Amino acid sequence: MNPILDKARVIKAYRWMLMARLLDERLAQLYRAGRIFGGVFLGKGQEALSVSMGMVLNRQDVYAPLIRDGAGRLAFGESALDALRTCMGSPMGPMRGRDGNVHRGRPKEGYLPMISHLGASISVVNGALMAKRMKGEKKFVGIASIGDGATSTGAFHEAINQAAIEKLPLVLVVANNQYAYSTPTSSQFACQSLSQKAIGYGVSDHEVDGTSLTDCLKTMQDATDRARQGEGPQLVIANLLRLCGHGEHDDAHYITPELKASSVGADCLKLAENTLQSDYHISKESLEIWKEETVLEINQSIEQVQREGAPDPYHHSWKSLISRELCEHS
Amino acid sequence: MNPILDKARVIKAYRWMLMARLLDERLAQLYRAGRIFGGVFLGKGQEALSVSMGMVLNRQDVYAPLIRDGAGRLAFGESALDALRTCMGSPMGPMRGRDGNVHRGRPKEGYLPMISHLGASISVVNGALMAKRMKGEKKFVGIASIGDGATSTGAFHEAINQAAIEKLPLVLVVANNQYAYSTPTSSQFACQSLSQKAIGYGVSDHEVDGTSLTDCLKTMQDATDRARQGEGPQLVIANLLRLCGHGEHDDAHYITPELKASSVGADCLKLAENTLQSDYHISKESLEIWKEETVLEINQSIEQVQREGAPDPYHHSWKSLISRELCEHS
Amino acid sequence: MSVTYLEAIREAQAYLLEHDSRVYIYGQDVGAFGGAFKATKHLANRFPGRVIDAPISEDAMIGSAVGAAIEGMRPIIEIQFADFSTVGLNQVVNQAATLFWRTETPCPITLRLPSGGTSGGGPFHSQCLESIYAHFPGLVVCTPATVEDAYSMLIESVTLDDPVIFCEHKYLYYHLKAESLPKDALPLGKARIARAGRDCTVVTYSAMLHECLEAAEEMSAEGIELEVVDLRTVKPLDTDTIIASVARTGRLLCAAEGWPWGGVNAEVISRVVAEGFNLLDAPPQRINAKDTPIPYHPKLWSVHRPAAASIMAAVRNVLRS
Amino acid sequence: MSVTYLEAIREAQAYLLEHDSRVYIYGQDVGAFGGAFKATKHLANRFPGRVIDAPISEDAMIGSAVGAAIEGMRPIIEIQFADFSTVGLNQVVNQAATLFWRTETPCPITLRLPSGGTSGGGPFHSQCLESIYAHFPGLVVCTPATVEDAYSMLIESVTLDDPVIFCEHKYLYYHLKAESLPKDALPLGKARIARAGRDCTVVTYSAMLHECLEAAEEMSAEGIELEVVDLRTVKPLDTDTIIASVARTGRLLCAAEGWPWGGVNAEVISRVVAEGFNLLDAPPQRINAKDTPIPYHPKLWSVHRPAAASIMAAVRNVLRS
Ligand SMILES: Cc1ncc(C[n+]2csc(CCOP(=O)(O)OP(=O)(O)O)c2C)c(N)n1
Ligand SMILES: Cc1ncc(C[n+]2csc(CCOP(=O)(O)OP(=O)(O)O)c2C)c(N)n1
Ligand SMILES: [Mg+2]
Ligand SMILES: [Mg+2]
Repeated sequence: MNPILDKARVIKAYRWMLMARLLDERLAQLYRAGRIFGGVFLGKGQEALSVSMGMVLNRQDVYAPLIRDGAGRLAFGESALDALRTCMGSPMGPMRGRDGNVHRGRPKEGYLPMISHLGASISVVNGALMAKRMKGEKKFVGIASIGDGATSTGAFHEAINQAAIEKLPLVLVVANNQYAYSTPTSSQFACQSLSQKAIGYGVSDHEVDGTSLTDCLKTMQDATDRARQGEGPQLVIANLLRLCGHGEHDDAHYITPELKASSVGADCLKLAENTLQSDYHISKESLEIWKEETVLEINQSIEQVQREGAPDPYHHSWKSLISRELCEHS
Repeated sequence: MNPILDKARVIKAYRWMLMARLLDERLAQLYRAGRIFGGVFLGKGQEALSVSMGMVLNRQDVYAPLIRDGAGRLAFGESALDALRTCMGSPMGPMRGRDGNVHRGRPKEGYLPMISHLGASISVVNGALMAKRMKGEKKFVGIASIGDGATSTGAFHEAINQAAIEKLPLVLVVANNQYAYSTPTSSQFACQSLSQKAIGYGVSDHEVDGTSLTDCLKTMQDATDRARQGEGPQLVIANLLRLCGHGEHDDAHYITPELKASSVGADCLKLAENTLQSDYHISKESLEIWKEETVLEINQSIEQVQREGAPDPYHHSWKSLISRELCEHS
Repeated sequence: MSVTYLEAIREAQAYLLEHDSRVYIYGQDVGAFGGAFKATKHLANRFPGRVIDAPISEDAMIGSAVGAAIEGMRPIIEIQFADFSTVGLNQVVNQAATLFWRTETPCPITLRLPSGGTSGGGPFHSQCLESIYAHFPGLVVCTPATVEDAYSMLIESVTLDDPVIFCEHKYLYYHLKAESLPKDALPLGKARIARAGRDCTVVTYSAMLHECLEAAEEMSAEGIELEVVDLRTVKPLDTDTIIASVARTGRLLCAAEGWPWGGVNAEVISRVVAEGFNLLDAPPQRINAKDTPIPYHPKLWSVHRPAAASIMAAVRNVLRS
Repeated sequence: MSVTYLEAIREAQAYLLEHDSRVYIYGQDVGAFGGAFKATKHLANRFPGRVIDAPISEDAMIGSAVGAAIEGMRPIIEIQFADFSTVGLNQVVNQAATLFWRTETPCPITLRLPSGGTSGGGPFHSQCLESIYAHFPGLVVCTPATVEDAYSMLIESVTLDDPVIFCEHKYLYYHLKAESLPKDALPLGKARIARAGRDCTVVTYSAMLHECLEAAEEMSAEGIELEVVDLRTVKPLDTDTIIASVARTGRLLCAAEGWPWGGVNAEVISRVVAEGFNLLDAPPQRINAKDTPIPYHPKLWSVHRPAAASIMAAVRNVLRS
């Protein structure tokens, strides 16, 4: 069996998915309670794909997750605490209240903090990979995660082409969740499948059922393995459905019943639970216990974040440059 | 026989090619004599492809030529006089000395004036086509011309994708002249042929020998016919070689002897002359006479441009807006 | 009945679509969904085929608007947030803004940029880019501060034969209300005395107008009367109205939400000192956001942007010297 | 032996490549071809694998530089003409310029922008975009006017832990010569008194420095002595040096090749009036290019940009009042 599918790893993946889902639900609650500033964007329905990205990466790799990658972030090493700190604006989090919600990362650890401009992170991953090559590192990869809508950006095109020319170990993962905000894919591209874009860049392509954890794990492992071995960029297209609004302010009334009822509309978390029970002989009780443990950890994290308080604007360093002597007074 | 290949039309096409070539040669001379401000960019080796664009367009169509499209511009209706006026900065030309060399056009006549930023004209053509559709016009097309290098721009990607989504009658012609300035295609893209990009956008593709006038005429006719008939965007890739430097300041030493000796390295003008003689029974004498007539017209145009003088900066309207009352004094 | 700033923008677009067949709207999610802020709600339904969803391709969206304008249309482009216009900037400043000067062809496009900070907006959903666009030749840059101006200036923008950057402020969308839509309006390019006063001229625009008016009310209680000038358009700048006000007060503070280096405040001050130096009884001052990205946390954000309290402190500074 | 402004830029890059293994150069045609202006001639040969040809993808070029910087490299990105940086602007202002503030991670990238007008350059090969970049927080913006500064400021830029926009002026590339490369230099952020004088301070930078110096020479013959300040960096601005000069002369003219609305001149004037109002004996004035795209024909161009003659006229204006 593919080692990525061994029991311990699948359980690990499932538990991150669970954590991501429960964290999302809490964030939605906190949002409705007015406890979060700005928007909240959930990854519901995309956890299987997302977690697989985090699972196949190592410490020396580079990861640029996007808005719906709570699971991947956790699997790559982020704590629930950091996620909550960022959303709730704690001064102790990696963004120190300066940036929020999904715009978090720890760049020095290969975990890139997205900017909002779609597609803009891919070339940043490319650059990190070029640097690693120049520094003589070996067997590293970078994953950049985007949505179907981001494939329409010039930034996406320039970056995947750049990776192809430079034969970089980039794995570009497109979560085709059928919508960009309210816009269906028919208003976003006219090819039959996004995987048809690969040949025009001279890169390898993979297509995967984004609702199946085991399929996602296998495909992501295969794609990253190939990239690590020097086969150049890999384009992974995952078919799934966003099981929530674009953000928590959006009721997603525009998602068609046909799509919801179709195979992409399945809930990857439920499917993963089924698989765990049927193929890995995990008991219902274990699932319950994990859930309780996860809820506990999230609750403790929220309590801690609340104790951490808010950033103090009057003792804040308003400097945009490291070179403090070059900062203008403002 | 394909009507585009009837004798009168092929002769017409050839004569525009000849005019473009001779005009280019004069521009190069004028450049070396210091009579042209700024750079000079020639279309040598690309006349067959370029003229075919102009030949298949009608008055109600839209054309966005690029730097090497002297022939296409003439065939679309530009006079040698306007070309010279622009290069030499005449106040009587369409750009009135404000813009120069290849940056000319008459937008109200469907002839778009390129800006330098590569790829930026394609979406402008799209918009013109969207407008025509909204206005209820029928059977129109738009041609946008670009080089191999411009396929790396985000603007190219966004625009061809936009055309595909909107099913616009856009014919996007890529002159793959093997180099972008000094950069070979191997540093520009990693697919085997640029025509492989079509499927990823869901558009039709055509590949043509850019050194053959008759092939270019046939392919351009086919592509525009399809677009006119509502088959959506057409991507045309023409293989050829730039038979000059990027601009007249560039000796193009980097072009490899192999490429020069290969089939793409053939001179389309010479090949067209051969075809005219062998397949259309044009005599050497006729070719000579056409050449003389063309030289005469160019010389007369140059003389006229010289008589037109230079723009007068002190009687020039320095207004960036039509709404003069909203212009700031400067 | 009352109408919000956002509704005024929607009504202006409905009016334009109804009265001018050359007008269409193109932007992400503007169709059936009605736009991220609902500025085009119901319009796709009322005007079939004329309110069009765009792919996430700002460069192509704006480029296509130029092409349509050449063909005689009057496109309105909605950019989802002003911040994202940076990826379409080239088509604005090099294609649209140069077309008339280069070719005498009109380029009547209007770019709607939902601008400015809101609580929790963060670095990439809060930017004020009016000073960027105003620096380039060939654009008109609108910054309406009132419901009435949101309505009448948008109609006038789309009617204009030149490209317009329409910076509508998100902070005002829902909160700002008027009794009704205006019947007539000042023309584009004219500033407005939003409040008369004798002690200091405060030049401002967009959401900051309301912070300045609040500051003026508070200071009035102390007997200090501020004259508040609402620029309405930052390009062109109505220098005459500004200078006339400075002539009355002898003092000048400029208040803007944008970043401090260059921009509207610096331009206003440079004009006032060049043309009205002798009218000034004290050094003109300005207040801007801090020179950092816009922070996410409301506690940081409220200190990052100017607000009534910091504007009052800045006024006192002007009055003191 | 003499060295041109362009050669100084090439030598600085050679020095950096030789002394710092983290430095590499990435740009269109910079490799074997040596760059459109030959600023990297022979460098690809001397430093294999470290001078890399880029596709025509400014957004990806700059984005990748940020990624490499995160990994500890110090990329130099050559944009073929400053004008083309508009299509990569987003990665500069939103990715590079925000990284440190958001995450405390250094972003040591240097963007080389061949800037400014030359005869026949036209609207898209002549732009001065320093004021655009300076408006955004998080960037250092260099505008060297001399061969010595081109060399030393480029070395210091690449050595800096922050992103730098290096606006090198194409007009100076071949014409400006110095005896030799400098041994030491003023640090970034410090302006320089390029010429001492008592009658009027002229603040300028980049190619305009030489027009101002020419104007100063001519006016000196009439007994008018201009003090010319070369800003060197437009962000940060060395307000102290400027104000100290205005304190000596009592008068100020700002001269810049960029467009008139906002920008360097407006920023300098706003600071001088805010901090040194009482030092001024006359209204500070400024001279810029006209508010249109940059024209192609040399006859139009020479009137569009400020030059010694128009600078002299502007100085007389300042002296008259
Ligand atoms: C350049 C740019 N334009 C517009 C937006 C606004 N925006 C944020 S998310 C979004 C939809 C993204 O869709 P997709 O890429 O499919 O990702 P998903 O939300 O479906 O995961 C849009 C239009 C943006 N962030 N960046
Ligand atoms: C966005 C942008 N970047 C860089 C340039 C500078 N530039 C002008 S022409 C050129 C090469 C173009 O190559 P290609 O598209 O193949 O056209 P060709 O010159 O071969 O006809 C470059 C890099 C530009 N004009 N626009
Ligand atoms: Mg999506
Ligand atoms: Mg080419």
